[in-house]
Amino acid sequence: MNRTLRRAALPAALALSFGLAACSGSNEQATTSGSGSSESASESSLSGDLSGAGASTQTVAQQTWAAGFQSTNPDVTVNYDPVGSGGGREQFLSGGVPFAGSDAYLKDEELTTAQERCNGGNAIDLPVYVSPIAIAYNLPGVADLKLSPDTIAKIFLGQITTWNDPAIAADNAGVTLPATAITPVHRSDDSGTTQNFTDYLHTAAPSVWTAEPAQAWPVQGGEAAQGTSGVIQAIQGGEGTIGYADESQVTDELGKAQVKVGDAFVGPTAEAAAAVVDASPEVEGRPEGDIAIKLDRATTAAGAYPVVLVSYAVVCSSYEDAAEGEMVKAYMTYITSEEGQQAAADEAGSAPISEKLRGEITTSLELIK
Amino acid sequence: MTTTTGPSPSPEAVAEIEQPMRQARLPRWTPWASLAAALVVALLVTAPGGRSLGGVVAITAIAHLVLIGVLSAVREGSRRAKDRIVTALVTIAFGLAMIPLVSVVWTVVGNGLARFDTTFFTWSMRGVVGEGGGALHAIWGTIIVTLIAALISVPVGLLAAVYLVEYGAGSRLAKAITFLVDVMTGIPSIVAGLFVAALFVIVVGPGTKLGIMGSLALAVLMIPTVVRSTEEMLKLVPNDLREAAYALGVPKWRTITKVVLRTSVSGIATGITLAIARVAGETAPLLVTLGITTGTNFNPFDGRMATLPVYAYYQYTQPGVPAEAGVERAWTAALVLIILVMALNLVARLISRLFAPKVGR
Amino acid sequence: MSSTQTTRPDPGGDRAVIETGTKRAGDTVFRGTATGSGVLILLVLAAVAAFLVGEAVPAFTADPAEIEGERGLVAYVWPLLFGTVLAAVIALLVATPIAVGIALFISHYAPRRLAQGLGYLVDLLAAVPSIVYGIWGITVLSRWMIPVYGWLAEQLGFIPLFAGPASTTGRTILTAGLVLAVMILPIITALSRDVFLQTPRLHEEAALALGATRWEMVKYSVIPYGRSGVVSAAMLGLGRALGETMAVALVLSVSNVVTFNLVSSTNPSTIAANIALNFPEASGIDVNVLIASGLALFVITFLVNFAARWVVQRSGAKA
Amino acid sequence: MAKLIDVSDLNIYYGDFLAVESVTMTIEPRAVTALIGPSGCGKSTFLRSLNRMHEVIPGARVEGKVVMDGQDLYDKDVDPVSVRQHIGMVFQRPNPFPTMSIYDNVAAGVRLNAKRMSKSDLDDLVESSLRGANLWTEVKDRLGKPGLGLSGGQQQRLCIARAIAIRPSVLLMDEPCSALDPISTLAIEDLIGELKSEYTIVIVTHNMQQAARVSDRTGFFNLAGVGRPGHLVEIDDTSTIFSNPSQKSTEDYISGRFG
Repeated sequence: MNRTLRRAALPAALALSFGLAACSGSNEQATTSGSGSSESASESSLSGDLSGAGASTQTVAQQTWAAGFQSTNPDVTVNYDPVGSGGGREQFLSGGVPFAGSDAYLKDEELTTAQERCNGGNAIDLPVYVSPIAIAYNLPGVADLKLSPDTIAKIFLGQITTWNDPAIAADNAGVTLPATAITPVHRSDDSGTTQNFTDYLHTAAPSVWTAEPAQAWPVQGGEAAQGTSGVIQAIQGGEGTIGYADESQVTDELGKAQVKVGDAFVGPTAEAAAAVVDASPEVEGRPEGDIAIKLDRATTAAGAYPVVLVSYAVVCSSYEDAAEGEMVKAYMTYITSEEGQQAAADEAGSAPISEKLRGEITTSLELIK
Repeated sequence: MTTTTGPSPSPEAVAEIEQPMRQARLPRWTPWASLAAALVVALLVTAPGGRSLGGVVAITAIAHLVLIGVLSAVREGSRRAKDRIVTALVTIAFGLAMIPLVSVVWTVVGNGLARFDTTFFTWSMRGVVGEGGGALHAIWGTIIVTLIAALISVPVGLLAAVYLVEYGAGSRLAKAITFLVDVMTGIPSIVAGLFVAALFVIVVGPGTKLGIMGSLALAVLMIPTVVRSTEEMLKLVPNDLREAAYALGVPKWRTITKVVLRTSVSGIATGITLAIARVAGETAPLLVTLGITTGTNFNPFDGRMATLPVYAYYQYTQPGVPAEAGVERAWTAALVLIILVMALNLVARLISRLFAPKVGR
Repeated sequence: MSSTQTTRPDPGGDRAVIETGTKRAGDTVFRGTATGSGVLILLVLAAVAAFLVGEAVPAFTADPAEIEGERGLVAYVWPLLFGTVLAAVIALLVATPIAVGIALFISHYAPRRLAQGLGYLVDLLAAVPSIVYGIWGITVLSRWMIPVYGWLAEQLGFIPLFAGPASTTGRTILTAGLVLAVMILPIITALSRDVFLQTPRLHEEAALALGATRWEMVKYSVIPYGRSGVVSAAMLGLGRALGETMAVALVLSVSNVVTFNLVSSTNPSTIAANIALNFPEASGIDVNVLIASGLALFVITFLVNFAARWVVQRSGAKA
Repeated sequence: MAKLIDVSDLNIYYGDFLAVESVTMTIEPRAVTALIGPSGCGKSTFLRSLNRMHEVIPGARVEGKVVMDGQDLYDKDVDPVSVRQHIGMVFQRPNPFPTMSIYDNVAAGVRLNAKRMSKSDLDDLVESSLRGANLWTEVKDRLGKPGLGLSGGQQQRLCIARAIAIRPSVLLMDEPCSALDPISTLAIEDLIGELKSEYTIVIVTHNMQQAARVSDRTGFFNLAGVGRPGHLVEIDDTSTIFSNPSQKSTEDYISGRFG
């Protein structure tokens, strides 16, 4: 370009580079200048970057845990990249990241490849994030809707098309149901929430829901929306719509259906979610320290809410770089601690894990060296 | 010199050609009157069925068109009628387009102002959960990534266009390049992102996410737009200017830089702004190549870098609890991105006015 | 008119002979860099094409069962391709006439001062990022369209285009097409306006001198001159509409089906949106399938560009 | 000082199409040589080959010799760019640079060639060039105004001033007045009369009266038929050409028998 432009660009570039250093976020300057939170008892010796990747369901929880962990360990930077369970596991197994988030525990062939990644040790699945999946609906005038598994399956298959259908009326005696059409809403993107919801429908209503559980919605038709916020947006947008999403994201003006368990109806509460996790057996034949839970969707335990999502943190039992190992261990201890789980419950709406589960996880964490 | 006499046209034909000087003309206020009448008609028609704004506007427009057309055809003849109808049509097209565009800006500004405060511009998201926090790290990210993308693609695009128009016109290589620039405009933005991401996974290692990757992905998207618009502008420079310069004994390369580029710089500046504007708003390629981080990072060669579109995307789709805090930040980030790109627009408009050929149209 | 005292620069007396010497360095260097950058574009493109084909090949060779939907690659990609073209065509059909209308309005009909301001407003709107159109689409436009779809389904239900139960959330392929139209409108308008403003005054005045009305002047001098510019502007807009990802992913209610129905909530997805939705969670063969669909999109966009450029060539270059 | 140009056996090609066939002539210094002939006879092509502008068109080439001051302009190590610094050219349509003021237009030749020149020298050069083009009195108080703001005739004189600013020794004019009104044409013709005392001038024109008024010698080009190469029929003093030309075809053209 001609001379004047070139002459003008030079000083601008210089000014830019000088100005840069002073312009990082004031909240960052606050922490780097050491005025961090005062209550950290011992000035932790940990420092460096700890980045993980994986399930997008854990994004907000991981951000909360990262903020909490960084306040007690100011020199550590924790990054979590929500690339999805598949991407997270892939990057973990190829050594890209020290820990991964995944909505499903590692398959057997993944465990074997993890052997040489984990410096001779093995990979460990830790259920750190439990979140009830609410069946949200937009039906003015109907407070707490009660649905049995078969009815839910028929609604999402489009076999029940109006709200005053006899199958629904049967579960909701004395409730006046309008004749508006039902629009089932599902996730258009692959997600762990869809995987767990279809798993529930397949186990609790096998005769009606024949499709295998999968991350992608197997059924044609109905409304599809992108991400949890998209589903919520779609349900709010239309009338007579019903869909599934993390309970924490469901806004107040939408109703949350109660699911039939045994012969009682249970709503999506934190306690009910923790109850079903405790009631579900562990998968046998897993490597030492690995806690993979076979969720019992057809449980009849009182007060257990079976439509729940369990997301795992996947770590190695031993790391080549000892400092990295120590950092992962400290971070996982914080995540599964009372304080960590409560922070996630407040910010991300997850259900804190039960004492029993925390005990098992702590013993597994001891193995990491 | 004998003038041969051909067959002379028939009197009717002559009468047809010679238009009478004085023609009946509708008064100047007719268009406004017909618009008012059309509005009344529309209100009457929609009265029973419950009035939806869209319905009223649509019927008013159609009624106005019919009214003005008929009136003009009767009084002024079909040529004037067509002219008035087209004038009405063009104005309606403009109005029609303004509705969604103004609504977009109105929504973004309306929602964006909620968090348009100093904390938003002085804080990043590091250690922030729920309320508060800001997007300073994303603002810096967008500026740096887009700037580097421009620094890569503008010179390459400009020089390639110069080659196509000045040096290689007609040669096989030039035809191949023009052909392939068309192909490049077709590259979907997400595929450009995938390409750069995969390239760096092979070259550097799995799961790498660097600022420079975002810039390269954006550059791949920018180059074709820059080449195409510059090529168009260079072709508009009349050839006698080049010949005038050559005739003054000016070598070809200096003619191009001092005369050709100098004359078309205003068009090129607009083209480059359009390219930057189009690319600054891209989300998909940055999502795949940069991901998101909560801290400020100025070094495009080390560590992740947040950018405004990706920041807005994640704040909107994964707002956390309560959702309002995240969604508000998303709208404000979108507003800031628009302001940033608008400022870019302004700068380029200044450059083009400064260097525009000094000739009134 | 002889000037009194004619001191004229003495013509070239002192330079004895024309300098001879090697070819000018400036030219070779400049020509070299220009050609170099042209070749660089070829290399970049070759790399992208190689990457696309390389990653897509496993998807072609994989047996149909592994690919999502268990009906093989073509059955997976075809509805996406159909959706992409349908959405882009809707966008183009809506945006181009309006864009030409606005461009003419700004360049020839609006009063001069107003034209300047409007031109700037249009350029500004070409700058609005796609994510904003996406969020606006889902929160504002789809709400507006709900009554329209209801009305269309009632009145014109017999036409397959508008048959069936209207979507209650307004998130249909038509809404996605309209969002795309709103997105590409500023681009086509900005470029068309520039081309219309470039019409040589001579042509316009020639038409006006024959007593043509403003519309006839536009028809006979401005449009023929600007036709190829408008086509290339539409082509640029179409390229962007075909490749748009985020806005469509947010706005469209997708399912893997081929239908012309514009008002129901079961719509074909587009390739770009499908990649954006599924790539984060995809791993293994799914990644190759998605990139194969990206290759398909790349080819279809190229064919469209090629056809448009062929039309421009055949319709004769500009005046 | 003006230079003699000796053209011997010059053939001009567009790719492999022979446009002008074996021209041999001498162009006298400090004199105006006019080239006339029907359109398509290659007189403009010939004019453009004198300052090697013909080669700007891709694929165009020339065979034969054009010797100026003992130096063959088509010698293989002669740089066409420096030839154009010695042989100025004015075009049919006035083409001042749109982005420049009157002053910048005249100084463009020098500035574009990156010759280091002090402000005062440049002012003098611009003034003397504008005076040389009989434009100084009309524009001396608005040198900052855009060049395109002038009238047609003034713009053409501006182009002439721009051409003589680089101190060429030859001035080529390709139908300089065909786009101008009679008064401006007269002004240009007077200017040519003054310029011929210092430059070798070659002018291509359709207007035979102009050729008669302005030139000392005239060359007549003709072509045997459509698509056939043009050739120089004869060249002689203007008075002889217009009174008793030696060739019949010149006689027919001069008397306008076949228009």
